[in-house]
Amino acid sequence: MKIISNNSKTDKEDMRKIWEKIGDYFRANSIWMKWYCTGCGAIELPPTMTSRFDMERLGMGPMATPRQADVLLITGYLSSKTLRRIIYSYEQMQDPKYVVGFGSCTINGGIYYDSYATMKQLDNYLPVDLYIAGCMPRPEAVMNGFDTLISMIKKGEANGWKHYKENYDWYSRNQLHSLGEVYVKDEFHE
Amino acid sequence: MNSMNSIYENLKSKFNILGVDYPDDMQMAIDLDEKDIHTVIVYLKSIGYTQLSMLTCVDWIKEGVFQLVYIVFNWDNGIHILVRTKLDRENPKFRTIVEIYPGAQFYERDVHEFFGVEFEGNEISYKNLFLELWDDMPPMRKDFDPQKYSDEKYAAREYKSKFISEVGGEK
Amino acid sequence: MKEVKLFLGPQHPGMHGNYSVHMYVDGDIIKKAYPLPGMLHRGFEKLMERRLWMGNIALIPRICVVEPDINEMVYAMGIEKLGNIEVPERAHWIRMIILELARIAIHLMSFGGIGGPTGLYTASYWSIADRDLILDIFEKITGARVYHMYIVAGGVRKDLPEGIEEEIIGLLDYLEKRLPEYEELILKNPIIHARLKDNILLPEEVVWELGVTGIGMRSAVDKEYDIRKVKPYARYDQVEFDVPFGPYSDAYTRVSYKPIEIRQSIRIIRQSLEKMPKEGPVRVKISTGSALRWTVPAGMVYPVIESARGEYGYLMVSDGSEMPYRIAVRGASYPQGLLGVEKYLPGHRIDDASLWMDTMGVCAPEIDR
Amino acid sequence: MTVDKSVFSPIRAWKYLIEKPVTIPKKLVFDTPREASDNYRGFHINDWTTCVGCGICAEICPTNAINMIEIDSLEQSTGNKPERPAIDYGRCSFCALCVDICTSDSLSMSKEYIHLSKDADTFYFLPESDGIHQIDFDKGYDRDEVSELLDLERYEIDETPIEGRNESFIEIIRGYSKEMAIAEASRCVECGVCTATCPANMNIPEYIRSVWTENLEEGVDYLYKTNPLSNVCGRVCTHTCETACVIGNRGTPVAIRWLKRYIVDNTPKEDFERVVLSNVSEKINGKVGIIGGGPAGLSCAYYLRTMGYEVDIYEERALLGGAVRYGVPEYRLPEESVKEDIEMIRKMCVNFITNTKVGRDISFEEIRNTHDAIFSGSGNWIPKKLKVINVDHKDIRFATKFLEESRDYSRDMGRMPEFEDDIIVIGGGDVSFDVARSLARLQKIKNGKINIKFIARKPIEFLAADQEEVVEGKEEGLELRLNRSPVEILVDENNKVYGVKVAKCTSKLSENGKAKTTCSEETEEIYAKEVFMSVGSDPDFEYFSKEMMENLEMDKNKIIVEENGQVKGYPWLFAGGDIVRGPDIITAVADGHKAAIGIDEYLYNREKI
Amino acid sequence: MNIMNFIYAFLLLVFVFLFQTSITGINRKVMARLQRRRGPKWYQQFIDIFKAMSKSSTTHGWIFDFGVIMALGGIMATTILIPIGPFKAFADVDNIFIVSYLLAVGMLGMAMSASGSGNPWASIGVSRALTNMLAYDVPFMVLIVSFIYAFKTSSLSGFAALQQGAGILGWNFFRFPLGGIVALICLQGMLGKKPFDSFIAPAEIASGPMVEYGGRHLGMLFLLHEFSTFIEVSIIVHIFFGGGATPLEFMVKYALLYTFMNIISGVFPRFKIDQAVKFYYKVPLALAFIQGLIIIFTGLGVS
Repeated sequence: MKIISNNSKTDKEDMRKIWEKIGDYFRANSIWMKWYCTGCGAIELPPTMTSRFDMERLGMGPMATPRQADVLLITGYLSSKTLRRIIYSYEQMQDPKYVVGFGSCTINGGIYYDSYATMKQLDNYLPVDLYIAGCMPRPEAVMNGFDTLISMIKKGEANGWKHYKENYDWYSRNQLHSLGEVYVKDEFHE
Repeated sequence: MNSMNSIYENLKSKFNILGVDYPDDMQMAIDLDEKDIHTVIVYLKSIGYTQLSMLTCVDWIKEGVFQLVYIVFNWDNGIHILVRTKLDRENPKFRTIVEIYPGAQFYERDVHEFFGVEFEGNEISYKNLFLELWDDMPPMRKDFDPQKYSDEKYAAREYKSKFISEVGGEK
Repeated sequence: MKEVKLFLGPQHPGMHGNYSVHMYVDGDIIKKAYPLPGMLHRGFEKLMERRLWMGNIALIPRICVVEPDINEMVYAMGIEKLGNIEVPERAHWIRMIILELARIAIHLMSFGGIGGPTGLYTASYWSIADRDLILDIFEKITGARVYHMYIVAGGVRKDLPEGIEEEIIGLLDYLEKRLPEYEELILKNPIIHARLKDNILLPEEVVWELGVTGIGMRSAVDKEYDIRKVKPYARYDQVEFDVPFGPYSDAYTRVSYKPIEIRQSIRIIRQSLEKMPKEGPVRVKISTGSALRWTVPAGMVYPVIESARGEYGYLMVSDGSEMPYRIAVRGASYPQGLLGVEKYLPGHRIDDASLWMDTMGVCAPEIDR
Repeated sequence: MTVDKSVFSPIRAWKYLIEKPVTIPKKLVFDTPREASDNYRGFHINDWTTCVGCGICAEICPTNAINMIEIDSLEQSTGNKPERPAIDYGRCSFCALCVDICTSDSLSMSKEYIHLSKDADTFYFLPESDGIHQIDFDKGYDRDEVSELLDLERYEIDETPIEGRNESFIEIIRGYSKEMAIAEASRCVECGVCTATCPANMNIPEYIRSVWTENLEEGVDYLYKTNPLSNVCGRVCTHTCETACVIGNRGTPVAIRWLKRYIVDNTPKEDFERVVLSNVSEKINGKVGIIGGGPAGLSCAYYLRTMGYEVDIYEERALLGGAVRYGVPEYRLPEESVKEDIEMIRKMCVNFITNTKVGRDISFEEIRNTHDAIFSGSGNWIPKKLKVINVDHKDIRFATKFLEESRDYSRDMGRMPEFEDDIIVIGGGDVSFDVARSLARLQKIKNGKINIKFIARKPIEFLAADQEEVVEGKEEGLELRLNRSPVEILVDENNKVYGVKVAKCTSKLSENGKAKTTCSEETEEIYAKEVFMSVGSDPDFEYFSKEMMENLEMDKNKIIVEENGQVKGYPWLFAGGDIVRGPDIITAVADGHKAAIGIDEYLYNREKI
Repeated sequence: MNIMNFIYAFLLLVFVFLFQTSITGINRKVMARLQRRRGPKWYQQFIDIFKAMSKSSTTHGWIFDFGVIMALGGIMATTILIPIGPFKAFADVDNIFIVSYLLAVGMLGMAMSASGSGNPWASIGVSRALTNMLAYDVPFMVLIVSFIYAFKTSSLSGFAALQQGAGILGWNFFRFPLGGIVALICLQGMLGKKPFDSFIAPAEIASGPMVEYGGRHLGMLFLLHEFSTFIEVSIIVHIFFGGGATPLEFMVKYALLYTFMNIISGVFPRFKIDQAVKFYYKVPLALAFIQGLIIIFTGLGVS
């Protein structure tokens, strides 16, 4: 049932040190997500978090601030305005950190492919560790996604944050191209 | 329908109404010259149309006009009146109705942002509300092509799926 | 004393959805507030001009994420009015069932959701789990949990599946049993009283000034101002239901109306299931030909319905072609979400800011579009 | 409202400490995720055996998520494109409009809803019947008649009422009214499958669109791009396009032929002429001779003229049109229509040299010497004969000759042909029905009653003729004697034909999709005073010299030519129409067009050398 | 005091950590039940803490770092003074005033650190936390002072010893019901549980003081929280529920009391900070005074 991409580095030798493995075990079993409803996929998060699907069984829970969060859920489309704030938030998060893209919009723009306000490919701006298909993904799919993310972290495959650091120039070039300026001008409208 | 006719007769006797349309049995649309808008709206408000449901704009690019649509609503008889007027598309300027309906403030800001219509007297409407660092013409105008803008700014994905190389090309 | 600037949102647990309010606070009191919408702006109105009349049904539910069905209904009503299309009788009743189920779902979510800003998480956990049962019913009827794309111009997309009536009744029975428990937990809770009573007032003048509709308006002006009553659509004129209204609108009244409305919705659904023709067509074609070439006669119309947050309407303009010429969305929470925040949030305490957003019914996606 | 607050009321919620949680067990989330509802819109599945690759799913998709992928292993065939939809789950919104509009009922959605990957490329997938992970899931959302997005039924076209139809040669179909034409045009989904099937590759979706948008001039322009006999083809085309039409997979195909006719009939004459003649070029240095003024020749002449060549058409008969004018009965194709088309070509300054049979009135060599290239579209005019006893009897009559006479009669250019009041027609194709139905009309006019027996080997569903013909023929009073194969023409002692002896046959569908007919020993005799035979015809190559006849490559009486109509071994000679492949007008038109392009190329290259 | 005391102290710390964290984990499951769900694994709290420790973290200046360490040090120092039933790491230093004082050092350290982060939400949270402390401390101290007056002892084990032997009814909670109620209300405030958690209120001030903590800093904060919870609950168990004749008895009482406080928290929303202060100064303070007057003037319940 669970399909993980074939080109992940399972066959590569596991280079992690033993304490890294232990750390990964803890990090895998206690994932705190950032409480940021970026798009419409967020409407399936309350059912996932609450009694019916009870995400806490996986050790996951929402966290109020980016500093405390481990995983950034991009729940659907990202307008350029949100993207600026997302980049801010992502950079505030503590390593190791993971990004999960929900639904069509994060992969190739989804239904808003011709919108002047939304971006199309999330992985141009942030390193994505896992995509979940659906528009929007059902809670079961979301739960399975988290489960997959957990096993990826355990195996040390969720290395998007390292990739972001190594390729920071590339990412920031893309960000600048699409956004003009990443800096959030909060006062502009007041 | 009868009550709407009487409203229409009433308005007609007082104002110069250019056209009327009944899109629905509880709705009436009247066309006015732009100089009459304020007096008509004030009058409508005084006879029970106390709610401004919406203010928006339609871009009739072929005629070269912007059509402003003020929708006022009377909760007691359930009738919506669409008050419409046309502005020159080249230099769209109009006076605000904030002093009549304070709720219009953000609708005017909205129309300014998406169509570029300026509302004199509503200074705050000159600031963008939804779009941050916008660098093109107001996007709801008909001659704005969102696909082009989007393609330039946000690249679409080029898939490298297996089947494309295996079974043939994408058409 | 110096004012401190605070961001309520977009990534703040007290903010529902991707919305932001900038607050300047002095101590705990908010001195100035500026709404910052647009984080969810997708340019719907533009996108709808670029898609077929039928193709838009994929787009419209997404305008308001928490309550998608109202969008489908308004859109369908607009096309029907422009094209003078008579909807089959059975379709009207099915639509009412769907709309009222959706109303229950969102009221349940926001009723329990009061647990978010006040800290009564148990209520939220319960209510969202119970809402999920409604989504299960939706899934059976429409084939999707959230974006149903079910109410289409000319009727509904598919007939009801067999045996769904019993399931709906079973669900309604369950909800009626559960509602008192919610009231015990929320409405009778002394601390909820302390937090909500006489707090976040909405006087009648403000209602008219902003153009607030829905529960906020009804609780303030003491009149039955509900679109379902004032200008009934579908078959709301053939069912009996009451709308709560009153002369004094504080946060508590507005929250306490939600279970009342849920009960009335349950009543409407029960009547609908009874009065609905048991068989018959559920859809008529809006135009000749294939969906690629469906056209709608030229015209301009403003269809409007009662959403959980008030008057919800589209200004729809057709030029007779296969795509809409212009659709403008009147989000029900536009007045309170923008001008309301700017003018009337100041004066409250920081503690009440997210409560303010919650009980006023501010839904970010329908403001941003 | 009674005041009701109590510290103890919320505490009642503690009862849930001992109640069972509502949480869905992990097993139903991870191991076997909950089954979705019966019409759940999950991932797509596509049945490749029924999918025709029309691409309508891509067309309706509001998210632009569907791309048609060319599949090398599939073959192009009638009504079938070698393409299959691939779906981009980076776009899809799971609205299922593609399922609702699927013309072949192949696309649907399964209950599968989980796909997770780090690799975005896996979200682009080519659905087959086994879903994205090759795991069997139940079918979820599927189209039903309520969610249907196509208009399956054809809009009624105005027809002459059945009563009295067989009393005259007045055209049966009266044509679409404006509303009906627009309604019918709106059924089209612009898939273009028809274009691939049409021998002339007409721009069918485009001209149907111009009907829908009420821009008929544009429609005329599209018609004349590939077919200068639009008036004729709007009436008597074999319309393989309609066989291919994807709407026909589940409903009745779009009335493409009648829409074409609608364009021609309803464009004001002066606009029509302006549009058509605007294509004509100035004459350039080059002259082409055309043998035979039939559809192939006319078409070739038209396109040569648009390219600027001078054209002479040599026609044996008094009027141009060939099969169009002498082979099709008036009730299907009124004289007016033919005239209009041909007049249009004449107005382009094409020389019509009528009453001139090549080989009799003028030699082939002479034409060869006075022209830079020759196109031959002389057609099939020699009747074929069945291999039955007494087939060479002098009284047996054949289709070509009779139709010619009858056509001349109906346009007041000849007298009524001779015929008996009790007739057998042997055939099975469209022409045989033309013969039978023309005879029926003549009988009705002459005698007031009809007595015609129609004999064919195959049952109705396998007849070569158009089903419409069969139905209308029956309505008009033909007596169909199907499943009978003639074995002998019965001739009495006075050497007079008195009937046909037939063997009873049965037909069934064989594996290759064609009808296979087997005939038994059992025979019966059908009596009549006269027998008409209409089983095809052969070309007449008298005008070629002996030497040429020997050198020409032939296959069953047909000349083998290059793709562009060039005859092998004779670069200056081009051929088309029935003498090359047949069997219908539109093929001939297409051949003429291709040959015109071929001639242009040939002359251009020759000049260069 | 010898080396053994320090070894005991260390073992005590380890034990307290394991015990309290497990209890927290189990209580998360209890809360989940109340919310009609299953909840996390019982050892989830350990994973959370270790996870936080294993992550990187950002510093916002030395006050930020130092405050956390100071708070943790203060709280740990307090913890080793707490008796577990009859077991004590250091004899005769379990004085309620020392405990309260050291506890305050911890709180202040955290306040300092949070303010050092410079985030306005944190500042608001800190000011709320301190206000909250002030609110519950007044009635609680009134109560404690009158108890000290009545029992002539100020050590926790002393309070506990006095109640033992008289059965359940001998507990101060039943002998001084008004005081018992005040103590529970104050405990709820000390633990920062609803309805008195407005200083962390996520929906209002985004977790308040914790807003800028992440990674290791957050891990230390979690540890701090576990230890201070232990101290606060233990004080109440010792003073009002008779401590424990055996460590096991103490632990059972402790677990039950903590769970009780937790499920109360599960069904109530939170007060605004001004409402909380008003509430403390109205109901519990009045009750505490009445209880104090009863003790001082009638001696009822002192026996």
